Amino acid sequence: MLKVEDIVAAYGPIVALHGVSLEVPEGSIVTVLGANGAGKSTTLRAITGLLRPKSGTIEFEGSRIDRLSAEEIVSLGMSHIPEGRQLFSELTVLENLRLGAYSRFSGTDGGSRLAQREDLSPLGRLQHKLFHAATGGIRDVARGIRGYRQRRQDFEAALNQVFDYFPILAERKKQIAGTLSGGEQQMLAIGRGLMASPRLLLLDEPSMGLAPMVTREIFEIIRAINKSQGVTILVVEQNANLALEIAHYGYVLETGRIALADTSENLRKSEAVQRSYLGQ
Amino acid sequence: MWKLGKFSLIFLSLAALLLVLAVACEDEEEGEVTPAASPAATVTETETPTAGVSTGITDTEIVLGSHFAKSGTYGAAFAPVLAGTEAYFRYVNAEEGGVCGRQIVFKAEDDNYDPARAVEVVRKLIEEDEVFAIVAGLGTAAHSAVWDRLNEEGIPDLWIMTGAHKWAADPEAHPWSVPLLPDYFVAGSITGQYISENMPGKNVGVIYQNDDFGKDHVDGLKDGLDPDKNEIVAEQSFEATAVDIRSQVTNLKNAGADIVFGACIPGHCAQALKYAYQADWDAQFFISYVNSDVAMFAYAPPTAVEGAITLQANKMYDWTDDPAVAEHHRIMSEYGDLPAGNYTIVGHNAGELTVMALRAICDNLTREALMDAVHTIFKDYQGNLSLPGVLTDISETDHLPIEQMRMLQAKLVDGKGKWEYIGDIISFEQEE
Amino acid sequence: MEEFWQQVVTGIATGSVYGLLALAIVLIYRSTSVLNFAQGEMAMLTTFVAWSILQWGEYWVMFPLVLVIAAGMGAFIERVIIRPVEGAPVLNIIIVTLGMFAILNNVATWRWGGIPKGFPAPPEIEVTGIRFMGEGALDIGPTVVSYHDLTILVFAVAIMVALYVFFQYTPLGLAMRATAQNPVASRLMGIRVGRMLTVGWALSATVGAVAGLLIAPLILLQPPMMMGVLLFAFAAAVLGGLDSPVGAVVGGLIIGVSENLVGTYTPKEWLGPDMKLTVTLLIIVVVLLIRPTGIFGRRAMRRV
Amino acid sequence: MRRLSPPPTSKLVIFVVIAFFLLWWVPFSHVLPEGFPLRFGTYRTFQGSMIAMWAIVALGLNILTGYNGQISLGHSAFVAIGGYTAAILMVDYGWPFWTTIIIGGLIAGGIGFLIGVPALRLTGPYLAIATLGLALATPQILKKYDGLTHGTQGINVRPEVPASPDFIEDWFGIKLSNDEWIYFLALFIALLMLVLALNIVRSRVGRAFVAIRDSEIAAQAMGISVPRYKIIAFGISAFYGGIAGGTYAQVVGYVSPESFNFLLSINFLTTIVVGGLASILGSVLGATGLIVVPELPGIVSFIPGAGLPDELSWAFYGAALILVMIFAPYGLAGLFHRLVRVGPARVAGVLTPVQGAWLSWRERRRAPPASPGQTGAGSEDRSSGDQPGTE
Repeated sequence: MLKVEDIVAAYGPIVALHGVSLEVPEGSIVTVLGANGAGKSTTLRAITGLLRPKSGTIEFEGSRIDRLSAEEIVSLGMSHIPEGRQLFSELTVLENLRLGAYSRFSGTDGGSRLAQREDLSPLGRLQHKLFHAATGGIRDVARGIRGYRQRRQDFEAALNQVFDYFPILAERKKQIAGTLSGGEQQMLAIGRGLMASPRLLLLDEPSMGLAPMVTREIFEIIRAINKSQGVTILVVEQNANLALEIAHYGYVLETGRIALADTSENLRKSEAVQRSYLGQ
Repeated sequence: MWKLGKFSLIFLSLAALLLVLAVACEDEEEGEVTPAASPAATVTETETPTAGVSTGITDTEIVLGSHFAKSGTYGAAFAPVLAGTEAYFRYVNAEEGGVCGRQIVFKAEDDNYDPARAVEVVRKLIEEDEVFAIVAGLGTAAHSAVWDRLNEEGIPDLWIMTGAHKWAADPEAHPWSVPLLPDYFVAGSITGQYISENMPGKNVGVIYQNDDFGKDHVDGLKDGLDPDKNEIVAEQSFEATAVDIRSQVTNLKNAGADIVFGACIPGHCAQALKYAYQADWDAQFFISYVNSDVAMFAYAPPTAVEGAITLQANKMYDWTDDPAVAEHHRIMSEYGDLPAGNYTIVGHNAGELTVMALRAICDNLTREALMDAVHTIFKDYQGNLSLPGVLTDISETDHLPIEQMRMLQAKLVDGKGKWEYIGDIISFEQEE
Repeated sequence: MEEFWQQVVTGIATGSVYGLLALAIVLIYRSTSVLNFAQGEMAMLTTFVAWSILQWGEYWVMFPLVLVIAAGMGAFIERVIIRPVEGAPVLNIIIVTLGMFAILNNVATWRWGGIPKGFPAPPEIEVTGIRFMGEGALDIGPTVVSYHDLTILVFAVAIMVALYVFFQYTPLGLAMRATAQNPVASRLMGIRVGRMLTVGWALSATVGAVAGLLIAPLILLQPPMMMGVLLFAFAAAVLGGLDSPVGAVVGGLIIGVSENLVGTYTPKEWLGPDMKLTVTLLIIVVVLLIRPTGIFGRRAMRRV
Repeated sequence: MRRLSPPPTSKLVIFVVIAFFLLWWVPFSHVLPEGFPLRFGTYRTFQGSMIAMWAIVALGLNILTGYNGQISLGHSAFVAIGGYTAAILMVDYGWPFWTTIIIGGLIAGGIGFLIGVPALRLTGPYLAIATLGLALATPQILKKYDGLTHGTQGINVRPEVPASPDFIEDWFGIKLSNDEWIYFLALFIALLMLVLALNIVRSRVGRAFVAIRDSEIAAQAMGISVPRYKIIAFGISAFYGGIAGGTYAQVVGYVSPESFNFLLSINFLTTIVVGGLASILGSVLGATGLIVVPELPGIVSFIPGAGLPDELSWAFYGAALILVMIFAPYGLAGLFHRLVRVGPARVAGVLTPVQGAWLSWRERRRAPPASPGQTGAGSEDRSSGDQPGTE
């Protein structure tokens, strides 16, 4: 489903990824382990286009996405739940969830745009872009009127599902997100990610700053999401124990390079992993 | 805490050194290069009678300068004054072959109404462009910052384009400065006289802009009003940047004013007139002479302006039957950057008086001679563009050029507004 | 008492003028956290454009046309001038808006000249016997209110309500609020952050254009016309809370009314109308000391 | 996380730049032969004095805004206080000019301290507008209490401005003109204030200012009393404004309510941002730029076809502001720093300022957008690039 090949990424002069490759098969949970600063978050940022890789390719469901913008990439069916959650802390819980479903409302049509962009000449692409810009608003309105009821139903369904996973969010609907507890914020972040009904969910350190009990709860839910809905999940973690428990495959990232790649069972047995990440 | 470091000490000593160095250099060039470096030098220069020709005069040119607000926030409203003067000089150059066989070069520098910038540009005009005289400098604050300098250096400072009372108040201290606009104080005083003569017993309410324009007007009004005949029942001020002055108008109404004296510019005056009309308040409005323009009827509905009284010393630009005004229209359309208006007439007038004074001294083009001419030829002079009977009067002891004005009232003719004379010319009485 | 109500009513009329432009300021502040010093000049320029259109067109033909032009101008300014400094420190962007102030003011002077022009109020409309807009005034007990004042107040309140609904209940409004708060997370939601900023500027310019069209009949159309209004609009926006449309209008009304009351009821010898601006500003500062982010402003989150 | 770690512009560099400007502006540039490019007319003496005056304000405002992070749009008020104090004391009471400047500075500084207290509660745009209120109220107050301030007529200081003292004549045998004498006076004051500013920003106090700007919470954790230092910053800054006002009174020779309107405040802010925030060098460059830029259209007009209509000079100024902000986000000082860093040889030959600006622009376009939560990553390279930093 997702195929990352040999990407190099840098913040200005500082190279953070020296050619990372990984693969996420459809329906699986894949985890990327690594110490602080190993490049885990950078990998996710590169995948969702927040950071443009200097070289290498990224394919999502068979098409190249490494030259697209973040907005386009996420509307292809990928949700990125970033490090530190990045909630809209001054908005309410419900507003955060509405924003999660924004791509449904805005009708950002990433797919068609993507398909047409590749085969056009630069000039043609420019024309295409101008045409889009000029007609986008009108089309949005037209589509908005046509599909309103359908999308409304989709939205309600997604919302109910999120509330099923996280009943606490339903209770706190009207509360300002910044006032939630850490665990609730993480739940909201995941819930917000789910509102777009993604096929691929990218999770960045869901355990960060949470109590062990809460962390375990959240990981159970992640597993449930994968199982019951078939959402593919790529989770980046420092807590290797938990991550390997729920994941099918795992990668170990060290200073911007993939050091190990195997099934999670094998990784759990691997001495190197036990020594450095499982604390045994 | 703040100990002076090594570098700081070097700094200071170098600064001192520079001072010394500069002074030393000054010594060398004093004699040879600059004639205009110090006031003393300038004065000696003008005094040396090199065939009666002065700084700013060459065989082919007479260079005049002006400081003006051309761009900037408040600048543009008075641009027509400058356009009038420029157009007149161009006309003289083109159709009359200039003055004294020389072309007039008129350099107007933008000072943005800022006193500091005014000093800067006037210095530039004096020292770099070496102008013969400053003509039509605009803005009270801006000109206040430069007129002492002009008087110290003995540079004619003609036709100052603001009506502040101080320009003409002390001709001995400022012998080189002569204003041209009707003095705000004089205009206020004349209005006061008119009120006391024609409407005794009525209460006067005053609304004024909170600056020298407004305050000089109010002081003038108090000078002209006869306290036995009319009482001032309320004074209300507003800032030049005020958005809405209706609150102040309401206060005048509540104070029982029958007459409103408005020292305001068109925007605010129009607002006041409109509001009084809407509120059915039939007070008699007297508004400052800067409003005596047909444009007033476009700013407020003619029915609202009707009856308001203003005053004028110059002919108005829409009196195109008058040959002088018609000529002005021709000059503006052929040589001017802006269409004719009351302000361009003022500018034209300044140009015309300058040219007259220059023509009188062709054989002796010096600054002193120019001032002598200004002091002698404009004694009871009837200007082409002044109202008939309004005489310009300037002498060594009297720098107040305009001491007579005539009242105008807004009349409605076929639904259109029109300013018409009422009464006779009224003279400002210096001491009562 | 009659005098008091007169002053309050005139104050409300003036205050809605401030509130109208303050709404435009709030719109840009919400999307870019920038005080737009060119807001008044943008409104002034569109009003001049309106004046030119009025030379050959009807008022109600001109009105929507000018709004569209204004939106285009706002979007253009964001794209061409603001976009290159996006992400720069706020002070830098403020300086850019000051630069725009100079350019717009100067261009208007150069193109249309500095002599004031009269500008018409929206013409009269009658709906089911009730009269809206137009010239003339309405007697209301102690004082009169001109139809034009009512128009301004109605427009200010209507725009305020519309903006409130827009921000609170529409996806686009929500997306704009999100963008202002957290651009990165917004991108992860699929929100085109750049487009949101463009929309914010376009909207703001449109509201500003309405303000210009309605203010010009009151104070004449001329390049410096918005200077005074802008300063009071800033004060109104700050008093109400810079991110609140409701605050903008309420702030404007409070300033308008308190200005008049200060001018009328303080001792004339040492305060009075001469000092009404000063006292009003002092009141604003006192309010801010009690509520540092304005009356309706959200308490700023402290960034560590 | 915006740590300003690049090497501060060395004192030597600051000195060289300032010395250059001094030499450029001193009144004897007209000794140079006719037609020499840097030959200036004597009226530049006055401009030099104005630059000195502007530099003083800019130094003070930069301490407040650049180093301490508090925005003030009210500095015209402090300049007015200094200017009026000097003018009133000289004209009405006949005090010697130098005492009036110092007293003006002290009074303005005292009022600055007082205003610093309520300013503690306000931040960002709220502080900016509240201080703008101060600037708006000042002319009104000056007009209202005319018994003291002479009201709308203003005060003419020029007759009281001292002429070149005798000792110069005794020592060098020449007499400076008034303007030249005032120029050296203003320059001397400006240099004193510059040295003072350098020492302030490099002292413990200056470091506390910067720590508070970067993070109040972190500063508090380090044991810095945030309120105290914020008030001190306001006081110092206002003191600079007052001194500049006293200088203004001498240089321009006239003070009036209209001389100190709020536009002046806005220009002050522009000066420091265009010159370079948190940069002593930037304050001086900004002050120079402010005086010189309005003349550029005139200078350009010598080139045939490049002339700009006079009426558009303000638009030109606006465009210049915008371009500086786009191409040199850290101001002229940042640009200067970048050029110096690249190496004098390349500066002289290959790398023109335009190229430098282009490079900085391109670099910025490439960097990912900075965001509140992520400033560490995307903007790191920029802040180490041409940020002048604390010096």
